[in-house]
Amino acid sequence: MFQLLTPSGDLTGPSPLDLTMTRRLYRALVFARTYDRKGMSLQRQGRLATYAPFEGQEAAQVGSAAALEPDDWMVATYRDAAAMWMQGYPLELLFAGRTGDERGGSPPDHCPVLPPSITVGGHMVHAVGLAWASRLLDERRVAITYFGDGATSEGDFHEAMNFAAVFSVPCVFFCQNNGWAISLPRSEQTRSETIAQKAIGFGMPGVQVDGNDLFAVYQATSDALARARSGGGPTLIEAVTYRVGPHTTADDPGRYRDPAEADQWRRRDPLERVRIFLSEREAWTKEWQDQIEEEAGNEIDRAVGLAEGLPLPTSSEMFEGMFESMPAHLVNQHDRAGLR
Amino acid sequence: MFQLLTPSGDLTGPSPLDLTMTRRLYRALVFARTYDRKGMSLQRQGRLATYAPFEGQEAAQVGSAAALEPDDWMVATYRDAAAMWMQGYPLELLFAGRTGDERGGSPPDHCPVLPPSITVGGHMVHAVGLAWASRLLDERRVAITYFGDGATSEGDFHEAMNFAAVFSVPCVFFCQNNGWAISLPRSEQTRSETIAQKAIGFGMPGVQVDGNDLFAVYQATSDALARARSGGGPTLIEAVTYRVGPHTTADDPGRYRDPAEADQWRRRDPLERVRIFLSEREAWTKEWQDQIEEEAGNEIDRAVGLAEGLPLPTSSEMFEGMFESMPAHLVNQHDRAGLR
Amino acid sequence: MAQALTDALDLALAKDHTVLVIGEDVARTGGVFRITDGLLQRYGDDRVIDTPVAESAIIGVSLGMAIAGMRPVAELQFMGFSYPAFDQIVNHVARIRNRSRHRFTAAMVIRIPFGGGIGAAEHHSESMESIYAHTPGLKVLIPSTPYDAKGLLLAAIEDPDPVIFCEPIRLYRAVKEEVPDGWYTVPIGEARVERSGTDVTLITWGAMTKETRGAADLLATEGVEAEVIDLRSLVPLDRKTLVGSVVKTGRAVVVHEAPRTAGFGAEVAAVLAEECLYELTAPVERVTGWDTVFPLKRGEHLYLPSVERIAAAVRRTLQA
Amino acid sequence: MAQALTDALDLALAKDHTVLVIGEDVARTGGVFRITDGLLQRYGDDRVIDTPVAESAIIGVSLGMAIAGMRPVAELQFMGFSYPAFDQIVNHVARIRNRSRHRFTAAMVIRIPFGGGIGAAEHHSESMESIYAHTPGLKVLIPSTPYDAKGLLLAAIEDPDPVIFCEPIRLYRAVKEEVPDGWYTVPIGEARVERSGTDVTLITWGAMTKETRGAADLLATEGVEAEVIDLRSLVPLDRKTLVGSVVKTGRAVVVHEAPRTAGFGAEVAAVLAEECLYELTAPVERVTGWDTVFPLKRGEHLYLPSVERIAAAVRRTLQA
Ligand SMILES: Cc1ncc(C[n+]2csc(CCOP(=O)(O)OP(=O)(O)O)c2C)c(N)n1
Ligand SMILES: Cc1ncc(C[n+]2csc(CCOP(=O)(O)OP(=O)(O)O)c2C)c(N)n1
Ligand SMILES: [Mg+2]
Ligand SMILES: [Mg+2]
Repeated sequence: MFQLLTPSGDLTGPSPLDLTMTRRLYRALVFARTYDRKGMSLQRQGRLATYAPFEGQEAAQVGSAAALEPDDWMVATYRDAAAMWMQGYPLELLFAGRTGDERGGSPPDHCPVLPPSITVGGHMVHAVGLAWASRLLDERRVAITYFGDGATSEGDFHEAMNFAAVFSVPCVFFCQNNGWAISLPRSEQTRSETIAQKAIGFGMPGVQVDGNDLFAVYQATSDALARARSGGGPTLIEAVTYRVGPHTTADDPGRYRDPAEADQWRRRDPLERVRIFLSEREAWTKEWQDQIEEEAGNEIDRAVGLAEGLPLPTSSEMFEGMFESMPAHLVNQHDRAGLR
Repeated sequence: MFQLLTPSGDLTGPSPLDLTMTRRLYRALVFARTYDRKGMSLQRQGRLATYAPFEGQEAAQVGSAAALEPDDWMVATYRDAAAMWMQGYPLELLFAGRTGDERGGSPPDHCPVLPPSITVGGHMVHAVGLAWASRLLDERRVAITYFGDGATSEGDFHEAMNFAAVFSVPCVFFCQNNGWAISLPRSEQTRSETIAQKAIGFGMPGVQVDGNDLFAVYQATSDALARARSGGGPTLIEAVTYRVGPHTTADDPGRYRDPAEADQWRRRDPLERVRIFLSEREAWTKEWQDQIEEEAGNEIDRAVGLAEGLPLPTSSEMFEGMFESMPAHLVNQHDRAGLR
Repeated sequence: MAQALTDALDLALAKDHTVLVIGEDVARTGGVFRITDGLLQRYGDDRVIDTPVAESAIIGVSLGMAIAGMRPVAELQFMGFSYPAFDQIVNHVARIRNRSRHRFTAAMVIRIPFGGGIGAAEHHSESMESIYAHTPGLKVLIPSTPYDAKGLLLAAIEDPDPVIFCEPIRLYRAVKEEVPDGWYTVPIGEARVERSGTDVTLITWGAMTKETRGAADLLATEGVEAEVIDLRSLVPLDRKTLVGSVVKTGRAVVVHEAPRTAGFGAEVAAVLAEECLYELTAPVERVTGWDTVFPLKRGEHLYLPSVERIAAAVRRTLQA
Repeated sequence: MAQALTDALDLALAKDHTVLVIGEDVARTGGVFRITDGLLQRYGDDRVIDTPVAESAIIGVSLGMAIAGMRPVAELQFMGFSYPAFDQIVNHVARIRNRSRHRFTAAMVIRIPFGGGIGAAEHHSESMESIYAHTPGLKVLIPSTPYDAKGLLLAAIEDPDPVIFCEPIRLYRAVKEEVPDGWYTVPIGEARVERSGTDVTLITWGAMTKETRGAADLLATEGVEAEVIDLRSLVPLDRKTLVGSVVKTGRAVVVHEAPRTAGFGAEVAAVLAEECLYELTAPVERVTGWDTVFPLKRGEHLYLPSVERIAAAVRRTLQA
């Protein structure tokens, strides 16, 4: 398993990031965690619909997304808010989506990120199509798709990987192996030792990295992106990490796993090792930590305010959402809806 | 690639079959080829619906099926008549199916063979279920499923392989890589060097054999069956062979491949090498060849006669076919159908 | 209703060793809705099986098991996740009997929680029962009471043919009712008269039975006696009860949550237009979900037929 | 009709560099029915693409391309093989616009040869158009003449939303007709009056237009003037033409090849029962395929609606 930064903050290889960049990304990690905890607490207060926390997976998302060009396509899931935010998806829209509002799925024009996929496995083929189109349109854009260990059991994962390899499209398959598919442990999802080795069956390079290691994730993703951009085709990256929280706020991990397991992984926290790395280099102080936490808090509160400030959706939006121009039967139904 | 008998009939390893058994299977190969050529000519005369020939693949089907126990389940495709016949599927029903008669899909009770799958890829999961049930019911039956190189592109192949491995069911995945999925060559279906290596992604053993080598196919299948029967789980076998004829009688290979390719493969004919092997051991004579060809011809003509002798299906059979007992709406429709 | 379904599964597992429960998260967690809660502990992981996330395999493998003599009760977590298994359901589960002319059969049940109203995420509020009703070879059952839930599920498990068993999510915990202990079945293909009346017939199924009953009660306060029919079984359809009631009342309103166009309400209206046109004194109204994607939490109220919408339709029908 | 479809694709590929053709065996062999014949040679393998056998990927990848600005015309070889792609079609193609509130769209066409009558193998004779008509977010078109085939396909390719384009296999080579060269479109959502009459309205689409027309001609010899309407577009549905005709004739018979229960004929009957009940002087008959699996070659005649069956239904309607 590829690793550059140990849980205790020691480098085992050359860091791909200078100190400034490392500080920038540490700040992003703090943002991500603040966002995630806010999501959990808002849901508990009934202000969000079901929420799927990603605590423990921040480095996998931030490290990989940091390696992207601003116009690279991203197709991710319900658990990838940090990656989406890194690629320009507005915080307030991420929250809006979680309140149960379609408008949360509509990022600004410059943001090349699809709304999060709720179905498991079905979205990877879309990334393959985006990547393929980029080549047909002579763009240099790469498409990256995020998915979990569980998603690799779906037939669509297989078809997406195969099309990507056969047509050699610029696509990066980024799997966050967080150990669980709801209640099913990784070991019972597939008998293959690693998820990375699934690439072999497609004649595609596959690499397994420490998903809690910001540097390793950044490095592996940069390499895959470079290969894709230079016409080298797709790559499968398995980022080994862990979902320390519940599957969603509706889930009770106590039913299927030993709390000790999560504690184990808390000791491999993706933020802490970067903090140690920075502080050992006089690039981290408690003051700065307090400052960025406060900034994150304010920024996130602002976003929550905007999301909650959205007026209730109207039936016009519902009917107009279906087609570019409303066919007669929808106009008709819209009228009836008016009279309830 | 595992091989025991070269195209020129030389052994490169110990034969898994004694002479008597080899003669029996050679006879089966001749039967298979006679059946296949009959199928082509009958279709050309308009006596069968579309026909999918398997010339060139006889050893793959006969050699693998010969290794089965009589009660082992078989789930195969439209191109696997020889394998199905080996496992007890009546010739007349194989023909009946090809005339376009549902009764061809209804083998006798003792025959553990499902009707041929027309959809590509969807049937492998059924074999996994049959194998799983065999374990749950404490039977020692193994399920073998036949499919082509093209079928490995379907998501259902992936899901079937994964379930088989995860639940370690007694199932053998037998892929006849005949080089083509209609007009798409193997090389453009997947970038993996072999199909056998696709097993790696499932933590399953995979083996590539010369599909035109009766002995190698028999050996590899026997090994896989033995492992499955002893609780060792599933195996993927890639039998490398070639479809020397068209995809079906509706297909024109001239549109997509060089005839020279087929000629190449005719020189690697699966029957000829066994014939040489036998004759070098005084176990083959022209007389015997004529005799078994005649027997095959007669047996097959008899079967064709039976198939063509079937009265036209009635609407009662059509309506009764849907459920164990006909619900009111079908009774009603059946009555109307009566009055046309 | 949840408890009644659990009872049914428990009884079936206890009675018949060929019955097994299979699906995503059905064992350890007892399913997203806890319908299979406790069964793993009682019957072991050979018969209560957590699978990888692969709906097509869940159904296709269950079919293989059924062919070999098992009686799988497969769960798909939400109707929106039944689509990856659509090919297996339509091309194989529904057809193996006919393809093999009774030699191989699919005595299996596919349980699918369906319908909206709980503010769930996209794909979690689908009502596409009519696509299964349109598929030859399937039976389609939809209980709306705990009593029917248990009795129909046991009937489905006993049935020699495949059954799509749609469970209204909104009713899992909404309706409480004492159900008999022990094994009993509700006959497949018989509608239930939820409320009898003489002025108009309201035909519905699933969670909408609640709103429809509500509308009937509201209308009663206006002196309108509506007959409410809960179909319970879309295939086979109980035309006798359906047509009989409309012949009596002369007016019909069909209510369902699914999108309007080609929803099962169309079939009901078509049956009435065929079989009792002359008895109809008013156009057959359909109160349905709109031909839009089911909205997310904040917009659900814009989509779901309400007591008021149903009552309004009935009033139009009565004035016609 | 085959040639008209090829013309349309040729024109579209020539006119718009974002248009591409993708599917199984569409390039080298020009497709099972040769509809894409010659396009590979003319436009190259970047725009006429043979894919591996994986329907879900064909549709899902096409959607990705469409989101990025391409206009894929995907071919699924037979309707029975569209089911593995059902999840992509229903959960993603039909929904991306709404999910992203117009930020991402799916301007793409899914061509699906459908229907029986050519003695094909199992799964090759399906008519499940109503499952797509029931899916919010899709348009469903079905041409029955070469002129409409070309004009509707070009309209579908121009359309900013996803179109399920169902091609009646039986008509590919059956009907010959000169079609205009060059680009023209047939407006989506307008039915076509195949034959005008005053005594009864026959509503149909696809290959059944042929038998229905045949029945109308037969009935003419008996002095019955039937109006024959070819819907051409199931979604959006041309209610005006439909209802207008039935208001005129007072009688309606719907004809389709698909299974009866919850087929699109039910929607047509339901619309009539809603919008012109009082003008109906006879029950709305449905002449359809039965609720059985489509039979293999030797049994096809048992299933397909025939001129005689249609005529008999009309006579019943007239006697009613
Ligand atoms: C097609 C489909 N099937 C089932 C589900 C229900 N479901 C939601 S998340 C999930 C587990 C996914 O696990 P994984 O891919 O590892 O992602 P994670 O949740 O761990 O991030 C399941 C089964 C779904 N959303 N879509
Ligand atoms: C689901 C599905 N998609 C497409 C088809 C059409 N089709 C029939 S055979 C075939 C190629 C299959 O190739 P392969 O698996 O290699 O088997 P072979 O025909 O070579 O024996 C295709 C695409 C089908 N029958 N089923
Ligand atoms: Mg996971
Ligand atoms: Mg092949």
